[in-house]
Order: sequence, then structure tokens, then C-alpha cells
Amino acid sequence: MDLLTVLALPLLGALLLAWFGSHRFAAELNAGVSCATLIAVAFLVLHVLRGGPLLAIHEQFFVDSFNVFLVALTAFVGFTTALFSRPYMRIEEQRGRLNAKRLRLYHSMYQLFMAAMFLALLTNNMGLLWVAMEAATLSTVLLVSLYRTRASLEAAWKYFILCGVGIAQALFGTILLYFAAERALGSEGMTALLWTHLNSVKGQLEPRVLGLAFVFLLVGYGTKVGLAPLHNWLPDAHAEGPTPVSAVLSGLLLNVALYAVIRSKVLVEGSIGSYLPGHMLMVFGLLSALLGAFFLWRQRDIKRLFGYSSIEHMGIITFAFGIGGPIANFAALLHMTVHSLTKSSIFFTAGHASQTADTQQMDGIRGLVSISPTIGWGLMLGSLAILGMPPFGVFASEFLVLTTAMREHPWTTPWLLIALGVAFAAIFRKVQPMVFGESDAPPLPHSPALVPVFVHLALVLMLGVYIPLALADWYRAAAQLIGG
Amino acid sequence: MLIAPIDRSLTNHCLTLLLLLVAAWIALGLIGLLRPHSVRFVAHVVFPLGSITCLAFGALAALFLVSGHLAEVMTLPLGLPNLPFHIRLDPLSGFFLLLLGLVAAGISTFAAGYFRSGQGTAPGLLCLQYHVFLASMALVVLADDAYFFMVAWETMALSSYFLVTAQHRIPEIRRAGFLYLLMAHMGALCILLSFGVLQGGRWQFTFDTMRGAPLSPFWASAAFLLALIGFGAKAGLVPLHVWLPEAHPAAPSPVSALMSGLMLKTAIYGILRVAFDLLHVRFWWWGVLTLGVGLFSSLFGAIFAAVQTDMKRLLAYSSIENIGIIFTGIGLAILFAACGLPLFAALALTAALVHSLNHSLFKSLLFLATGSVLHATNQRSLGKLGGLIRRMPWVATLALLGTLAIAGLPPLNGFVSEWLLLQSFLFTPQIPHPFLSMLIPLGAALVALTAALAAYVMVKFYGIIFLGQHREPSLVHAHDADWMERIGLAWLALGCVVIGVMPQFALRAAGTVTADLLGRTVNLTSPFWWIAPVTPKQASYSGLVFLAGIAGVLVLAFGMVRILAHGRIRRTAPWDCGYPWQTSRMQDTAEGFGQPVRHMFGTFFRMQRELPTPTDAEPHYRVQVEDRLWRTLYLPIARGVQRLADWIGLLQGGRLAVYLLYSFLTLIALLVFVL
Amino acid sequence: MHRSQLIAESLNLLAASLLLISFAMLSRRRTQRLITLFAWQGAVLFLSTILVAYSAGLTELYASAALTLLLKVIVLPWILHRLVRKLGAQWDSEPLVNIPTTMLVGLALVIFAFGLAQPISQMATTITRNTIGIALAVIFLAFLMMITRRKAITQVIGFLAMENGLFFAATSATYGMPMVIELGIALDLLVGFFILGIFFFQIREQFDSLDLSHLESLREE
Amino acid sequence: MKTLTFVRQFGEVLLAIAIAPLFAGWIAQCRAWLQNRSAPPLVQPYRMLRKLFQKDVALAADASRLFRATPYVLFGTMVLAAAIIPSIATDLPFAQAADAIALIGLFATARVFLSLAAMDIGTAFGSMGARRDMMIGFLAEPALLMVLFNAFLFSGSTALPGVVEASATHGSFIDPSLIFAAIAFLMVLLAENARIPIDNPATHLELTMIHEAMVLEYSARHLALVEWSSDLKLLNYACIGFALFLPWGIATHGADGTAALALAAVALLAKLVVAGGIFALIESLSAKLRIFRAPEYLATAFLLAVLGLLVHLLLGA
Repeated sequence: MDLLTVLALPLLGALLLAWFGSHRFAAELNAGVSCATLIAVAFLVLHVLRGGPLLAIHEQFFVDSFNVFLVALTAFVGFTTALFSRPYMRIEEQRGRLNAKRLRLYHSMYQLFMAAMFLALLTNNMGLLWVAMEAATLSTVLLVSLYRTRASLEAAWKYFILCGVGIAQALFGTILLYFAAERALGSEGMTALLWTHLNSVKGQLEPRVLGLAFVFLLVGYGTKVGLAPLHNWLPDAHAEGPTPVSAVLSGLLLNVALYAVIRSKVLVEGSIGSYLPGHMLMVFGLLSALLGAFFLWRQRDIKRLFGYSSIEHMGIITFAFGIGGPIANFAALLHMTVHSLTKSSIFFTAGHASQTADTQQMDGIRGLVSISPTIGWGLMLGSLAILGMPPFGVFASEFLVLTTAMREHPWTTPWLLIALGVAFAAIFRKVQPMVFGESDAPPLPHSPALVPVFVHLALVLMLGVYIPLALADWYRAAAQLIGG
Repeated sequence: MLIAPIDRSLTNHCLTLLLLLVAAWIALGLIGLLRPHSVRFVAHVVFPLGSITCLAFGALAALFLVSGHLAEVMTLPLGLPNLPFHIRLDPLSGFFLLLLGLVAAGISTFAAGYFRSGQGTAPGLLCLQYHVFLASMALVVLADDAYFFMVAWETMALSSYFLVTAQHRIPEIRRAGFLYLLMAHMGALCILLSFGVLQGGRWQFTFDTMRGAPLSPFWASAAFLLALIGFGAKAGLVPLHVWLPEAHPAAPSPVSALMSGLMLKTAIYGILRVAFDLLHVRFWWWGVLTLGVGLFSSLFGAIFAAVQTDMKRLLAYSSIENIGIIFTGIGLAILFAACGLPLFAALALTAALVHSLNHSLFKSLLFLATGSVLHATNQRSLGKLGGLIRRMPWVATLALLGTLAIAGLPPLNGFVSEWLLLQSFLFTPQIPHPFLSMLIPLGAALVALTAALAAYVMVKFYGIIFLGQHREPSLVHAHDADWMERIGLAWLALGCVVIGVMPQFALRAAGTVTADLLGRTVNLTSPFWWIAPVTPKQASYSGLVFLAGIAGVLVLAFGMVRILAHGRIRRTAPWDCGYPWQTSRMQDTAEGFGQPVRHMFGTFFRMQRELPTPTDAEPHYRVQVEDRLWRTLYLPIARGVQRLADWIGLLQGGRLAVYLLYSFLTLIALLVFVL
Repeated sequence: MHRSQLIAESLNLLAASLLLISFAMLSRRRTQRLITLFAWQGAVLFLSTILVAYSAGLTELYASAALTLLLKVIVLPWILHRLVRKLGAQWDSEPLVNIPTTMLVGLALVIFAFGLAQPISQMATTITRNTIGIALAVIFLAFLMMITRRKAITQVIGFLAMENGLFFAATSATYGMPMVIELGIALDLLVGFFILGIFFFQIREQFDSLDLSHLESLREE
Repeated sequence: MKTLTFVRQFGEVLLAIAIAPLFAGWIAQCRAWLQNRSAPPLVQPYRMLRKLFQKDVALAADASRLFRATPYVLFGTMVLAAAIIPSIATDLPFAQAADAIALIGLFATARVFLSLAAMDIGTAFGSMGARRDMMIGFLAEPALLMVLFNAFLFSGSTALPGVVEASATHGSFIDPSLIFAAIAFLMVLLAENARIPIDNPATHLELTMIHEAMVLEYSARHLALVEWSSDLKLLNYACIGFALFLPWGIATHGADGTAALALAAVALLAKLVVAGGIFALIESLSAKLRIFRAPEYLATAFLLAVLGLLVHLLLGA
């Protein structure tokens, strides 16, 4: 069963690496496991391509057009990040910022995190979804504080408390959901929380309860998405954790959290039959985009900068989901994909850039192209891509979002315009001097692993000018599924 | 039409062939990457091939125009699902493609001689960016759906940004590049929103659906205004012009030529496409607005050009002026069209189109000339040049043609378009609107003023660079341009002369466009050597007679003088009212030449001066002229963003309890909301 | 149905005491006292779960009741006590907001919670009607406590109290979630708690204090 | 017939070239009378030209070709202009080549060439003169254009023959707007031809010179051509003025037999005599303005022209 292997492999890897995590080949092992997972996912995807959506194990797990591409994306980015982390972590070790023990923790937790993500994506059970989200948090907390510096500890602590509290709200929401579902489906064991079942009877669910439930779920999972003003943990965690962790947090965790929000939005919208949830999402999205953009303006730390940029983009995606309708949903899904690809690649380059300059302060990073053209151009192109410059895919989704917004809700476009403009100015005026200009820093001891960067960027570029048919069909089907 | 027998089978495939040539450009760029660090390979192989491609490109476009086909469409298997890339070749795009091909041919030829190996971007990479830039400009003009248009548009901005920052080690150039890309991006967003208004609903981003889409006056106006802002930002309309005088001087000269000569024209194309093709209604106040902005930009550009001391900045401001003139023509055309006077609209539009063509010819010519000067002297400041006509006769002669053309003097091309514009102004009293019919004619006076100021500016430009005595001793070693550069310059100069002497060709090319957009053309019946846009009785002009007349009398007079008198010449020191010892520092400086304009239009500038006092040991005079808009418009915006960012930054106070409070309050608020 | 009547009565009594304990936690300063209160809360939770299990005759609820007893009454308080003694964090310094104000806000929150819960409890099928409102109130109060306290350890206690409220909501309002999820939640709780333990020591060795005022360096300056 | 028109054209051009110095001389003479000095003989300008042609050229050491070509270019432009302006008859083959606006362009070309030549030697006064002359240019052109606008509204054409024909068919009443325009044109004419009150052709005080400063470096035959063409320029402007405002006597299309032509020639001479007198009068009565009063002066001209325009639009003639 492909689905089980997808879930089992990372867990297995976690156990293995808990043993051999400090071994010389741990990094390779880590990459290998991720690669195996990727292959398993590939089989799963083929299976779905052939057989269409599938349910498994008493309907507890399922793959439909909404989560299939997210699963694929997660596996892919997980793999490339593992590849990237090999030389990166080695350099960190040489610089004496990490030791073997910590590396073991890192590797096993990394796999555990992947496992949690897959569980969250694949489960059909809203309760299990919650459990998986919590697990994902817990597994990353120790990664954020991996360096054991004051800053990293503080970041991890805030991350833990804020997301913990948030997640608790989500649990209450889930309970309310169950409470309502019970009356529609009966409390017979496990079925009451199955999304597919709920979705089929969402018309009969009690609107008021679901309204309340949605608020709790939105605040809960929204905290993990990093929607303003619940976002405060995000920049700290991104800046202080090791770069691969920032990459997967930004590239994957946020997506999965948003996935949870949308799953519940579908139910609630179906039940209360109004645009209330949609409008909530739009407001949250706009607020996040705007605040994110203005936060960007004053950043000094490169990883913090791109952390805030994640907030901004999550805002745009949420906004798009809020608008609803086939095009906006399509755009949102596309944006999820390209954002995680681009953002992770940016974190890869940013990590190496800060290693070359031996600081995360952007004032200290100068003239990357003259030291290592690959890093420099990687960062430049990545930033341009994330700023929505065609022909990169981010532009495609922003194009659809903006045009749809202009048509459906014209009043939102000035705000979007401000957000995008400020974000552009803020990021680009920081990136340009980092990439261009003079520098006398020595090159890195290890050759940086930039293949992932350019693979990601190539994919993003492709999505800008050509979207494969299968992917487009998934997006469309998912957009239908989400409806709104 | 012009060429009676044309090979139909060829004209039927214009679009395909054009696309192939675009692909060829990109291929050439990639070839350049094969040997990224070999200047000789890039300069002697890639760029010449590129210029040949450009020639073919222009020829094809011309062929399409004369073939009289209306439109060819095509879709590429790329793009978004349900929205493949649509491509369309119609007279409007054909005209701009012609312009692109002709001018780019000259520039590429020049570039072949120009690019040297320096620090900064490697020549191979430069070559890639250069050809991608060309290709994206062509695609902008060819695109037939909003998405493809935007992709090409932004690719154009991006590639040109990289070209501008080729010398990225210099901080000012980085600043210029940043400002440029920022403005370009904001403009692009406005254009995008304008398309958002124009679109016909789900997945309907093709221009065809937009043409049909019915819009309420409000939304139509919104679309037009957004487009005007967006394209205006690219074209450098005041007050969106600030990036232009920074970016154009920063770039290598062939790139400045491309940007000023061609990229700005894509903005013209865009506004024409939206105003005359996509929008099915036009209101008179759109025209008045465009006209006003255009007139102001042209005057503004001319005045600022007059006080510049850097030769490339001077040309950049003169670009703003010419763009202003073009927009004036467009505004008139919209106004006439809205008032139901299609013939006069056609006249004004013709003027705008022909001026676009002319401007791209002589402006690129002059930018390239400054490039040669730059190579010969490493000087951009007018204060350190002078007397180069004796060191680099080729460049000086060809630049003289460009100077006369851009100064709007007969019998060269610049005069033709300005003459047409004035002609169309003559009919503004017929506008059925009491105030407009009295106010708009005064615009003609402004155009005349601008044209004369342009002449002033160009006398300054040419006189200070090429005439007089060397202001720096080092200039003695200045060398003339090499033969590739000369060919490039000569090609463009030839264009200026031909269009000036036989404007009928340009008018016919523009005629196909106006016929397509407005259903009318100006009077094209007169023979090729003179034009009479409305009726011969009303007004006519013949550049050929001018040239022949002047030349004939010149030769006759020369002959007569030689026959009747003698040709004896004594070389002496200059008589300057008998003032004994002349030095080169006694000539007019650039600042000095700008003085009357500074004096008369002082309100436009923000001036800082250091005047010498009688007791100075070594008296010196410095004047610095700034754009008021920069301090009154842009810096306040930047400061506002900064302040806002500071306030918002306080949200992230670092205290966990406060963060918890945020989420708690959010929770409560939402609960209250759903209650 | 006299028996169910009785059970309902006593459940409501327990719920009320849960709320009372939460208020008490808001007002207390000494950390040990807080921990004790937390243990009491756990005990009440245990009893209520037993009662619900008994009245509804759901065997797996007994299991989760046992889990509650084990975790929240015995293990966690014990560990917390040891931590406090080890780290010498007996006294919480002055809370950010003074106690009376906190109480007033708490009161307002309770009213708000009841108001929210009103329509829901109307449609509850279980014998435990109004308990969901109380659960909500408990959650809010815990939240409030986390906001107002300064020490890391008190925040954690607040966090755990919130979990209690959730658990109470789960059992009383819906006769408990499916077993898998119960287990999952419990597991997460446990793991989370151990991570907290690790943190305490790390924070201690870095900042040699558990005062959160040290953890305010990451900010937009 | 065609050949005849060409002959006529040729004759007209020759006439213009021939009488241009005479006109200048006439003005000088009138001015002398008005300032009761003893006047130079009428043929004085011809003598000067002859003398200049005989002299050797003293050419500045590093004068470029541009400098040496400019006098011929000036002469060419002015002769071409003379060929285009219908001073005697309207039915001229060259008249089609340009309307009045194009004529302005032609004069601008001459101006630019002269300014460039003035900057070529690189002396202080040369570039100063060039700068000032170009300034006068951009101040004068708007006013001139507005004058033509008036003529166009009046006659529906900017081609001078068209204007003449129109006023001929119109009968000979004076449109009120044309009076404003005429005054404006006169003011522009004085400014454009470097005469008092903008410039003083007779001055040799360096700092006040404009035209003189530009031709400072020219000598002998070059100077002769420059002077001749500035005389031609004055004559051309006068003829434009006649065509626009006093077209009486000019032989119109169709009615241009030999007699008519002779009459036209006489009329032209008469007009020139009067005009010369008027110029002299103005120059004697008014004093030269400071250079930065020039804007006010030309702004007045512009204002008058615009007033004419508005009057016309208002009265809807």
C-alpha cells in the first residue's frame, strides 16, 4: 500500500537516525530516506493519476486532488532540503556551532517532522489532523533551539507557547466540530470526524456551532499559518533556527497549516451557507500581506526578512482562498506551490550567503556575485521570483489574484497594490547590494549544494510559462472541491 | 500600395517568420553564453548576426504593412491552462515592429564595435540580456492576451534592469537600477489592474474578449487611467519620470539607445492599444488629460535638458520632452475621436506615430554618439569636453545630422512630425466645446516653445561637445569611432535623412495604422516627394525640395564666389574683439549656456549656487539644479513608508505576554463577530 | 430518572468547582500553590470523567479517566514540584496586571463564555448541558493567566490548565472523542511536557532564571 | 506655361536677391534722415559686399568645415525662402514646397547653423551671442505661430499663396483679429532680424551684441554672404508680412499676365519703401532693451496674437 509506506518511511527514518544520527553518513542516510519517501510518493501519485481519489484503512486516510499535490510537494521539498542540509550542516559543524549529538537530534527530528506532515496531509480524520499538527510543532521546537544560543532558545520558547496555545484553540474547535457532527452522523466510533463524511452531510451540521468551531480552528491553525496578528513566532523561529529548518517551516509547515484551515472552511461554508468564512479569510489575508510588507521594510537579518516575506505571501494565498471561485482558488493553490518552491530555494541561498559572510546581518553581506556567482545569482533570481517578477510562476498566481480581486472586490486592490509595492521596494533594496558590488570574503570550505536551488527555480520558471496538464487538472478539481 | 507585386506566400507567413526571428534572438543570446568571457567572439560573431536578424525583422514588418493584411493571429502551446499565449500581428503592432527592427539593426551594429571587456557583467551574459531584451520588446508588441503581455512586459523591464546594472560595482548605478526596477514594477501592477478591469470574466484575458467587453463609463475611465499611469511610468511622463534621467545615463550607451529609442515606444504602443483598440468608448476629458500631461512633460523635459551638465542626462531629459510631444499627439487624437472628428484624429495620431519613429531614430543615434565620445575621452561631463569635431570627424558629422533632426529642423525627420502635430492643432478650434476650442489652440504655442527650446538644447549639446576648443588637454588624444560603430551611426543617420526628405513613406506606414484604428487616414495621394496631410491647398511640405533648394543654391553660390572672387585664405588667431590671450576656459560652459533658461524658468528648479566673491584667490562658480518633484513627491512618500513601518514594527515588541494578548483579542473579536 | 438527575447535579457541581479552581489559580502568587491547584483541577476532571463514563456506560472513557488521573493528578504535579524546587522558582514576581483587575476581567470573560455557550448547550444531547460553557470559561481564564504572569513555569501551568478545560469540554460535551484521538492528545501533551522540562533547564543554564523578562531580546528595534 | 511659371519663379528669386541690400540701405538712409545725420548713399551695401568679396579671408586657426560652410548654408536657406514666399505672384512651383510653418522651420535652420558656427571658434563672445540668439528664437516662435494661427482661421490655409488668394477673394476689408496679429508680427519681425529694440545692428559694444557677436569671426566673402543673407532674411520677413496682411497687388492664380506682374512688382516696391520708413521710424523712436527684458517684449507679442485669436473665435468671422 503506497499510502502506508509514505507514512511509514519517514517514521522508520526517524528511528534509524535516532540511532545512527551522529554517524558520518547520517546526512546521506537522511537524504536517502527522504529520497525513498519521494519515490513512494511518486508511486502514490501515479496510483492516484490512474485510479483517481482513494480512501484507505477504514477511510481514516485519503488522497484527493486537494492533498495529492501538496503531498508530492512536501516530499519533493523535503528531499531537496535534505540534500541541501548535507553540506550546510557539515559547514556548521566545522564552524563549531553544532556537535554530533545535536546533529543526531536534527536528523531524527527532521524525519519525524516529515512524518507528521504526511500524516496531517493524508489523514481523513479532523482529530488526527490536529494530532499531526501538534506533533509537527513539537518535532520542530527542538530544531529551532538547535544552536542552544539565547536567541534560539527564546525563539523556540515563543514558538512553542504561541503555537501550543493556538493549537489548543484548534482542539476546542475540533471538539465543537465533533459535537456538531455527532448529532448529524451519530457518535459511532471513528466516523464522526471523517472529513469525507462531514463533507457529505455538511448541509445538516448545526450552523451556529460550526461558526464557533471555525473561529477556534481559524485562530488555532491560523497561528501556525502565520496570519497577522498571530504571526509573532514566525520571524523569530525562521531567523534563529538552522536554515534547513527555516526552509521546511516556510515551505511546508505553513502550507499544511493553511491546508487544515481550508479543509475546515469548506465544511463551515457548506454548513452556514454564507460568505462569512470567506470574508474572514480575506480580511486576515489582507492584514497579513500589508503588515508583512511593512515589517519587511525595516529588517536587518536576512532570514528574518524572508520570514516576514512568508507572512506576506501566506496573506496573499489566504486572501485568494477567501475570494473563492474557480480562478482565485486555482491561483491560491498555484501560489502555495510556487511559494514553497521559491521560498525554500531562497532560504538555501540565504543560508549559504550568511555562511560566506559569516553573519546573518544583511549589512555584512556584500558582493555575492563576485565571491560565488551561483549563490549571488541564485539569491537574485530567487528574490525576483518571490517578488512576482515574470516569467516566474509567482507572477502567474499574483496575476490571477489581482485581476480577480479587481473584478470581484475592487476595494481590496489598493491595499494589495501597497503591500506588493512596499514588499518589492523593501526586499529588493536589501537584496541588490548583497548580490552586487565588491566583497573580499573568502569562498566556502565546502562547495555549496545549489543544485536544489536551481532545480526549484527552474520549476518555478516552468510554472510561469507552462503548467503540466495533470497538475492543472488537480488544481481545477481542488478548486471545485474547495468551491466557495 | 507601395510595392505592387509582393510574394503573397511570404506575406501570409509574416507572423511565423517574425516569431522565428524572435527565437533566433534568444538563441543568439544563449550562443553568447558559450564563451561568456570572450569579447571578440561576442562582438565579431554574435552582435553582427543579431543586427542582420534585426534587419530581416524590420523588412518583414514593412512587408506586412504594405501587404495590406489586417491581422494574423496565432496561439502558442504555452501559458496558463485555458489561457495559452495568444499572438496577433496587426498594423499597429506591425508599425512598432518595423521601428524596432530598423533601429535595433543600427544599434546592434554599433554594439558590435562598442562592447569592450571591463569589470562588471561578463560580455556573454550581457549579450544574452541584450538579446532577451530585444525579444521581449518584440513579444510585448505581438502579445494578444493580458497574461502574455505582462510576462513579456516584465521580462523587458527585468532584462533592461540587468543591462543597466552591468557596471554594478558603482553605487550610483545600483541606485539608478533599483529606482528603475521599482518604478517599472509599480507601473506594471497598474497596467495589470487595468487589464483586470478590462477582462471579460473567468479566464477571459485575451484582447479579443476585452474588445467586446462592455464597460460602464466609470470602469472604462478607471481602466484608461490605470493604463495611463502604468504606461506613463514606463514612458517617463512627468511626474513619473524620476527613474529615467538616472537609469539612461547609467546604462552602457547601446543600452541607453535601446531603452530611450525603443523601450519607451512600447509604452506608447501600450497606451494606443488600450485607448484605441481595447476600449470601445472614449471621453473627451481623457484626451484633455493626456494632452495636458504630454504638454507639461515636453516643456519640463526641454527645460531640464537645457540645464544639464552631463551629456547622457541631457539626452535622457530630451527623451522626456519627446515622449511628451508624442503623448500630446495621442491626447489630441483621443480628443478629436471623442468629438467625432475622425479625420483630424487620424492626423494627430499620424503625427504621434511618425514622431515615435523619428525619435527612436535620432535619439538612439545621439546616445550611440555619446557612447563613442565616452570611449574616446572617458568623459560624460560637458564641462570637460569640446572641440571634438577636429578629433573625431565621423562621429561629429553623423551626430550633427542627429542634432539637426532632434532640433526639429527641416529638411530632417524631426521637423516632419512636429509639423504634422502643429497642423493637427490648427483644427482644434473646431472642437464642439466652447472652452476647449479656445484653450487647446494655446497648446500649439507650447509645442512651438518646446520645439524651439529643443533647438536651444541641441545647439548646447553639439556646440559644447564637438565645437569650440578642448576644455581638457587630454582630449587631444581622442580617437574616432571604429568602423562598426560608424556603420551603426550612419545607418541611423540615413534613416533620419530619408524620412525627413521623403516623409510620405512614414505617413503611409502610419496610415495603415490609423485606417485600422480610426477608419480614416490622412491624405496620402500626393507623390512621394511631398506631403499634404489634409489638402494641398491647406498646407503642404516637401523635404526633398528643401534639401535640393538649399544644396543647389549652396553649390551655385560657392561656384559663383569662386568664379567672381578668389579662394584665398589666411589662417590667423581668432579675433575676439582683439582680446589678446584666449584660453579654452573663456568659452561658454554648460552651466553658462543654460543660464538664460535657469533665469527664465527658475520656478521649475531647486538651485544651489556658489558664487565667487571679488576677494577669492581662485574664484569658482558652481550651480546645481535639482528636480523639485523629487523632494515634494517622492521623498515624502519614502519617509511616510518609513514612519509607518516604524509604527508597525512596535507590534513586534518581543514580549510573549503581549503576543498572547494579540491572539486572545483576535479570538474574542472573531467570537463577537460570529455571535 | 432520579439517578441521572443526581449525576447531572453532581457533574454541574464538579464543573462549578473547576471554574472556582481556575479563579483561584488566577489569584494565587506562589508557584507551589498553583501546582497544587492544578493537581486539584486534574482530580476534579478525573471525577467528572468517571461520572460521565458511568452514566453513559462508555468503557473507553474509563481509560481516559485513568490517563487523566495518572498524568494530571500524579505525574505532572510531581515533576512540576521537583522542577520548582530544583530551579528555585517558588515565588512568582508581581504579575503584569494586578490581581483585582485580573479577577474583574476574568468575571467578564466568564459571562462572555456563558453567553457564547448558551445556544450550544440548548442542543446538547448529553445530560451535561451547561458544562461546555464552563469549559470555555476555564479555557479563557487559563489564557488570561498565561497573559498576566511573568514566569515561564506559571505560563506552563496556565497552558496545562487550558488543556484541562479542553479535556473537560471533550468529555462533558461529547462523551469524549474517539479513543485514538484521546491517546494522540495525551501523547502530545506528554511529549510537550517533556520538551518543556528540557527547555526549563536550557533556559536556566542560559539565563540562570526563569523570568520571562529575559526572553524579550528578539524584537523589532 | 509650366516653363513660364519657372521663369517667373526664377525672376522673383533674382529680384529678391537683388533688392535685399537695397532695402537694408533704404532703411539706413531713412534712419539717418530721421536722426538728421547725412545719409549714406543707397548703393552703400552693394559697395560693401563688393569690397568684402575682394578681401582675403582671415580664418581662425582651428575653424572647422562647419564654420566655413555656414555662410553658404545661410544664403541657401534665405534664397529658398525667397523662392517660396509669394512676393509678386502666388502661382509659383516652389510655393507648394512649404507652408508658413515650414518657413519658420527654415529660418530656424539658418539660426541654428549660425549659432553652431559662432560656437565653433570657441571664443567668449561667439558662444554668448549664440546663446542669446537661440533664446530670442524660442521666445519668438510661439508668438509667430499664434500669428499664423490667426491667418489660418481667417483663410483656412497656412500656405501663403492660399492666404493671399483667400484675402483676394475675400475683398480687402481688414479683419479686427488681423490687426492684433499684424502688430504682433511686426514685433516678432524686429526681434528675429536683430533690430532695435532687441538688438542693435549698428552697435559695437561687445556685451550688448547678439547678431554681431555671432559673426564676429567672419571676414571677407564669408562675412559678405552672412550679411547678404541677413538682408534677405529681413526682406523675406517683410514679404511674409505683406502676404499675410497687405496682399494687395500680388498677382493671384489665373490673373497673372505680364501687366499684372509688373503692377505687382511696383506694389511690392511701394510697400517696401513704406515699410522701410516705418522700421526706421520705430528704431529711431525706441531704445534697445536689456537682454532680460526681451521675454517681456516677446510675451507682449504673444499676448497680442492670442488676443487676435480669441477675438476671431468670439466674433466668428
